[in-house]
Amino acid sequence: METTTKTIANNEPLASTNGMKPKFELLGKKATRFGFGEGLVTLGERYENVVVLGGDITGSVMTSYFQEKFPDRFFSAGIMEATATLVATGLALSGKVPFFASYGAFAACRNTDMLRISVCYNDANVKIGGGHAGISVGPDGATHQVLEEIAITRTLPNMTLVVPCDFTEAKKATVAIGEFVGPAYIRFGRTDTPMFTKEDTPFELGRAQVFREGNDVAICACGPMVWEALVAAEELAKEGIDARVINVSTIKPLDNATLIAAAKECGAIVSAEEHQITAGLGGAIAELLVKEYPVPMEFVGVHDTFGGSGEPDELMALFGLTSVTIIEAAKKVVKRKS
Amino acid sequence: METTTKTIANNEPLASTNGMKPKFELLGKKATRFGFGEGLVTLGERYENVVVLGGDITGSVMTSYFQEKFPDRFFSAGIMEATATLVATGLALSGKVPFFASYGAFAACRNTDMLRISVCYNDANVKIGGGHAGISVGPDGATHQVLEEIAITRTLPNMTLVVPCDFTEAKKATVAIGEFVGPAYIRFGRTDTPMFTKEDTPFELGRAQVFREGNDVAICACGPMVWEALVAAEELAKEGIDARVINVSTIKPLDNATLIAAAKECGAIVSAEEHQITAGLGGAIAELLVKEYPVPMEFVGVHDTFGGSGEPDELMALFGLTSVTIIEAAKKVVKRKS
Amino acid sequence: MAELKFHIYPIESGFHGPKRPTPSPDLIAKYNYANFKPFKNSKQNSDEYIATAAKEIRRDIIRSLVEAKSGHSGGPLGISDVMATLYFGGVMRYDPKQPWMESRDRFVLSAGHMAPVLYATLANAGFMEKKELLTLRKLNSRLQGHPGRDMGLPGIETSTGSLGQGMGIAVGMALADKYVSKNDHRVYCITGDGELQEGEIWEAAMFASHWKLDNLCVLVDRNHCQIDGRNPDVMEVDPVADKWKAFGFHTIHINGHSIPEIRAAYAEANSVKEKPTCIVAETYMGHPISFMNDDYRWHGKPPNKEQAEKALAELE
Amino acid sequence: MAELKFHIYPIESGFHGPKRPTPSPDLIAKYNYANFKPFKNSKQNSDEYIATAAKEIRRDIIRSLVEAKSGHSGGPLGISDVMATLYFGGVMRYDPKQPWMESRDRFVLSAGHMAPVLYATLANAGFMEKKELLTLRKLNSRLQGHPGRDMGLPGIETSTGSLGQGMGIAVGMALADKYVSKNDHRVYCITGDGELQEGEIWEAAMFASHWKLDNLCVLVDRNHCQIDGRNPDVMEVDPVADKWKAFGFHTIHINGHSIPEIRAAYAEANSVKEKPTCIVAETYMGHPISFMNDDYRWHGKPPNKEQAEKALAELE
Ligand SMILES: Cc1ncc(C[n+]2csc(CCOP(=O)(O)OP(=O)(O)O)c2C)c(N)n1
Ligand SMILES: Cc1ncc(C[n+]2csc(CCOP(=O)(O)OP(=O)(O)O)c2C)c(N)n1
Ligand SMILES: [Mg+2]
Ligand SMILES: [Mg+2]
Repeated sequence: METTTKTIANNEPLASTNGMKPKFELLGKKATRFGFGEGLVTLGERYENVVVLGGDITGSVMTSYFQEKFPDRFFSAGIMEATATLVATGLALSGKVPFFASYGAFAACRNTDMLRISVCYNDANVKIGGGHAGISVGPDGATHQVLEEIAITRTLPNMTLVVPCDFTEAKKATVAIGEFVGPAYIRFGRTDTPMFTKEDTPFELGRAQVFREGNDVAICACGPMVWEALVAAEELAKEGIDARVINVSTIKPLDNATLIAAAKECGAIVSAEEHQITAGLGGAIAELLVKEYPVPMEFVGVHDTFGGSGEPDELMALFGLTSVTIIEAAKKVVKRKS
Repeated sequence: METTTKTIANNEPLASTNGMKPKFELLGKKATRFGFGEGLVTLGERYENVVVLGGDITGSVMTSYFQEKFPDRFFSAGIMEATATLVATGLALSGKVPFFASYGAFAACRNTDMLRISVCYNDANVKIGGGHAGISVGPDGATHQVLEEIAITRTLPNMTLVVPCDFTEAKKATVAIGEFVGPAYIRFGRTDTPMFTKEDTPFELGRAQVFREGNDVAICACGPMVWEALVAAEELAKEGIDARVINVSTIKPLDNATLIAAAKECGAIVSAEEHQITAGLGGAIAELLVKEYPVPMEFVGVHDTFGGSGEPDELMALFGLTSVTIIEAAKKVVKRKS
Repeated sequence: MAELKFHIYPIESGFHGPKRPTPSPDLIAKYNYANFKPFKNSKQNSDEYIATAAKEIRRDIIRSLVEAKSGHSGGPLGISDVMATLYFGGVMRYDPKQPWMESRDRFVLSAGHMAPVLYATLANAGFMEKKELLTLRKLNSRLQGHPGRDMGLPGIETSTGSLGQGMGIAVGMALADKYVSKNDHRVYCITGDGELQEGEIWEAAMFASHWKLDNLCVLVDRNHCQIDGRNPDVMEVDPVADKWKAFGFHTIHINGHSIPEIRAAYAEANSVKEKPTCIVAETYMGHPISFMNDDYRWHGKPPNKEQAEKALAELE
Repeated sequence: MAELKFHIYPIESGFHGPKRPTPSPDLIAKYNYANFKPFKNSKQNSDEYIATAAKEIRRDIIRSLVEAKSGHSGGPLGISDVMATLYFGGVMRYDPKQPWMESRDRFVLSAGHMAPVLYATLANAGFMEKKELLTLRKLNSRLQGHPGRDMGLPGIETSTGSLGQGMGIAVGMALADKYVSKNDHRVYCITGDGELQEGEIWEAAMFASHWKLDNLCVLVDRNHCQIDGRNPDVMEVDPVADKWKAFGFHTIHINGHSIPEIRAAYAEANSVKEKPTCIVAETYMGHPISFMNDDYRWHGKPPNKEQAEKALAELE
């Protein structure tokens, strides 16, 4: 049996930036879940052994796209996230490339033991889509707003974790984890969020991308917070603070080289994620910094509380998941530079 | 209805050390699980509404002690860790103080969604005992060696997380979380490990304790790694490195004051835990450091891999969970001080 | 020996801004919510009285959902007759003036997405002012999209919303009551039929029968629907009653829209000893709204303005 | 359309030091492991041949456990007749020379703690040298305390050890085979009876019957024991067969120590269409060792030297 050619980029040293200076503009709004749905269809078209398990919310996490096009390779798994994960493992151990998607609240927490033992310890080629991530789900409230699964999934050995920043990247990331061999988790959202990357915007599994140059502070963000970071950077520029914006779409394995370069060249870091500030993207970066190059850092995220009902925008504002908070954090951390 | 008097110590500023200079000596060896078992009996004797749920390994996680003394308040829950956690929630919401214990692999991972939603979001007064933690379980192998649950439990809002360093502290910690109101998780081990604290060694929920003075580097450890840290410190002293040893028995909430003081006064930190170096105790400290006082840090723990069968001592050596590794890390981090 | 006393109810640790949302006076007037008198709970109440309450619960579900602009219509409407019977047929013991009194029976809505029917029932029983229903799913409302104990709403015993968890909590409450407190409270739990696909239901069922929890009564909302379609198209759950029987439950199969049958089933459950009871209640999702009835596509949608008016007209 | 090809077997990503442990020559000589000839797998094999294999499996379980000084005796001994029939009665299709050949049947030991019987069976079938059994549970052995796929031992389809998970994996394999690969491999899975307390078993059962996985055959080791005691004292699982029936399985109840009954049950399972099969095999934990038989205290203990000698003598 052959091995696929695609593997994750090693963490080789890189130039501090990739030379690209994409100018981002708002291209519209579309939820990342649609990118996931479309990416699955692309995979389905390319590979006959890609299969999808439904978790009784196929129309919400957009596995319905795949179901419509490839009904023979779609399997409804009812409401049993733990077992869907195990069935996916069995499929993977039989040479299939199974995706299972549900709300991240249930696709990462209801099946944690299964992810740990059956998927990761087996190193089984299982792909999990964790939808409706973060508080931007809105009125469904705290039970459905998962803010802990970056911590959970990145702690598991053998796991790859991707959090795409917009619709277009979500599509690329979905195809990428499908073509990559090994356990992978992709996090996406329900609400329409800014679309700003294009087909030719660089994306590579395992690589953080510098989306904006700057040497005063590096804002390292994932998911919809990347757009907020870009907005914040423009505001900061007006006040003379030149912020680098890094899209950390792969959280595990972390692109150490790009992040260490940012620490060295900017001397201050802000993390921004729609997740607890505990043990998430910010935590991953903090671990790297103190090990390699300790600089001051501020964390934008949810501060160790549960969410609640409300409109997505209201909630994002209330929990401080906006460019406003990023700006404050950036100013604060710049002041802390010694 | 009244509220209990006991709550977690606030993170008020503290003197950098608590003035105590306990001289630790090896008092013997005994697994922390026995401390848990004895602590439960103490609670049972003190409070009629403390109840225990068994998870079909009562003789291993020592809930059998409680069962023998208080058979009417012990309830066998078979092998269903998720539901045992939910039943505990129902008991807590009815005014009982339920403990459920099993292997940490199953008491933190099989029931993660239940811990998140039913226990923590409910803020239910449920106590979870996660036994057989780390690779020191030995020959049972990777499935039973949990190295991820510090990350999982500390990320949950409302959760208190305690990792006692030895038998005696395990007993105190068990009583303490029983008398404290709110969700709590206590981690303990299966293998006999050094006993070195005494009845009068300071222990307080929410407080890290300085077990050895020193200003060249602070070794922050939990569980059986605290003893290894003390051993390492003696060795380091011979080479002129004066290491502070901090027993971080409460990992959530973290005793920020004691740890920041250590960063300021020692300028370098080593974390040591029988856990993945991802998102665990080291991660918690790293997050604090970059936010408050960035200094170089080294991580002693398991490096993002699964364990395996073997004798506990063999495994601890193979995975670098010994004083030897701590010494190396301490030397390395001291060199990194600027 | 002492009891370790601690504060259980009400809690208000939930996320919230400075104040609760308040519905506009116009809206309160529109639904005549200012002059509302709660229904009474009594075994003496006639079936008609309960049916009236059920109708009012359904109206309130429609009203709260159309104002929320999101939320679940189908399940809540389908289970309204059961809820009305539980709360107004003298089945459950409770006192809206002392919502946390020790001697109450407990209610757990394991199918947390059916929250609108729970809120509507609680309002009609006098646990809150009825106008609060109009704050459903709004920022900082006590009426969270799924029941949130953190908001401190009287009558909400536990947060639910992650399917399959409420049932285990109900079992724990029944265990506490029967073996530790040694009271005679009963615990009522409602699950969906799609929810039966979660293994925790069967774990909890096994636990309940092992511990002979005759103070526990589970009711399955057997509407044959879930989000993606009808159960057999998504994941077959039949034979439902056989499953519960094999898991040690006394099992009763009823028409979940017949108030006399619901009453009789709960009475029967009350008389069973040494076994928990499961009532399998055949219902229609969205019942009885003409354009919703038995249609799974109404699982998670609110009515729009027009649809709400039509539904309210049908509920005159 | 292409197939996304990837490397599945064997993997060796597991933790390991520079080399595998090797048993001492003395030990190998003691058990006469150097001159061992594997048993053959054939439908033509007599019941006696299979019984001989079962006895040798049991001897190997004892030998490996006494050398390991930790591990599970009870379950493995109890299920040896079933394992011998599966592997030597022509029930399962496999080739120890091509352990990963595409057309093999799959075996999943969901009750991962029964690993010693799996290793002993594989060794007796020729998947590995028999002396490797003496490395059970040692540092870097391919014979992990619970099956670890990361060690790359031929015949280990999946890691197990967290109860209730293997069954779902087996279901996934059966699904892959029936609907995607469209082959006719069969998937065999063994679970404990205590393991039935995990809800994932019932989720997987529901899934398997929904998808009509007639290529799946689950066998429950019905030894009425688990760690803390006999099942009814820890958590009642009866009526076991009724549960599987209610979850849509064709159910067969047999004496798990009768080789003819085991053979007949597997043959029957083979002929069932559109339904998965569950064989409830009544066994005794620790069977037939006089001082272990039907005693739950032998669930997780190895024999000491004396006990091992006694047991081996009984197995002459
Ligand atoms: C653990 C979990 N998985 C998935 C969901 C998403 N979800 C909410 S309701 C629902 C369908 C439930 O079906 P049923 O219990 O029959 O309720 P009904 O549709 O009849 O109201 C699903 C899948 C959830 N809330 N919890
Ligand atoms: C999820 C999980 N919980 C707990 C355990 C610990 N454990 C190992 S075997 C066992 C008892 C299993 O009983 P049964 O399935 O009847 O096997 P038998 O004792 O008969 O061999 C338990 C509780 C485990 N391995 N996995
Ligand atoms: Mg339904
Ligand atoms: Mg058994």
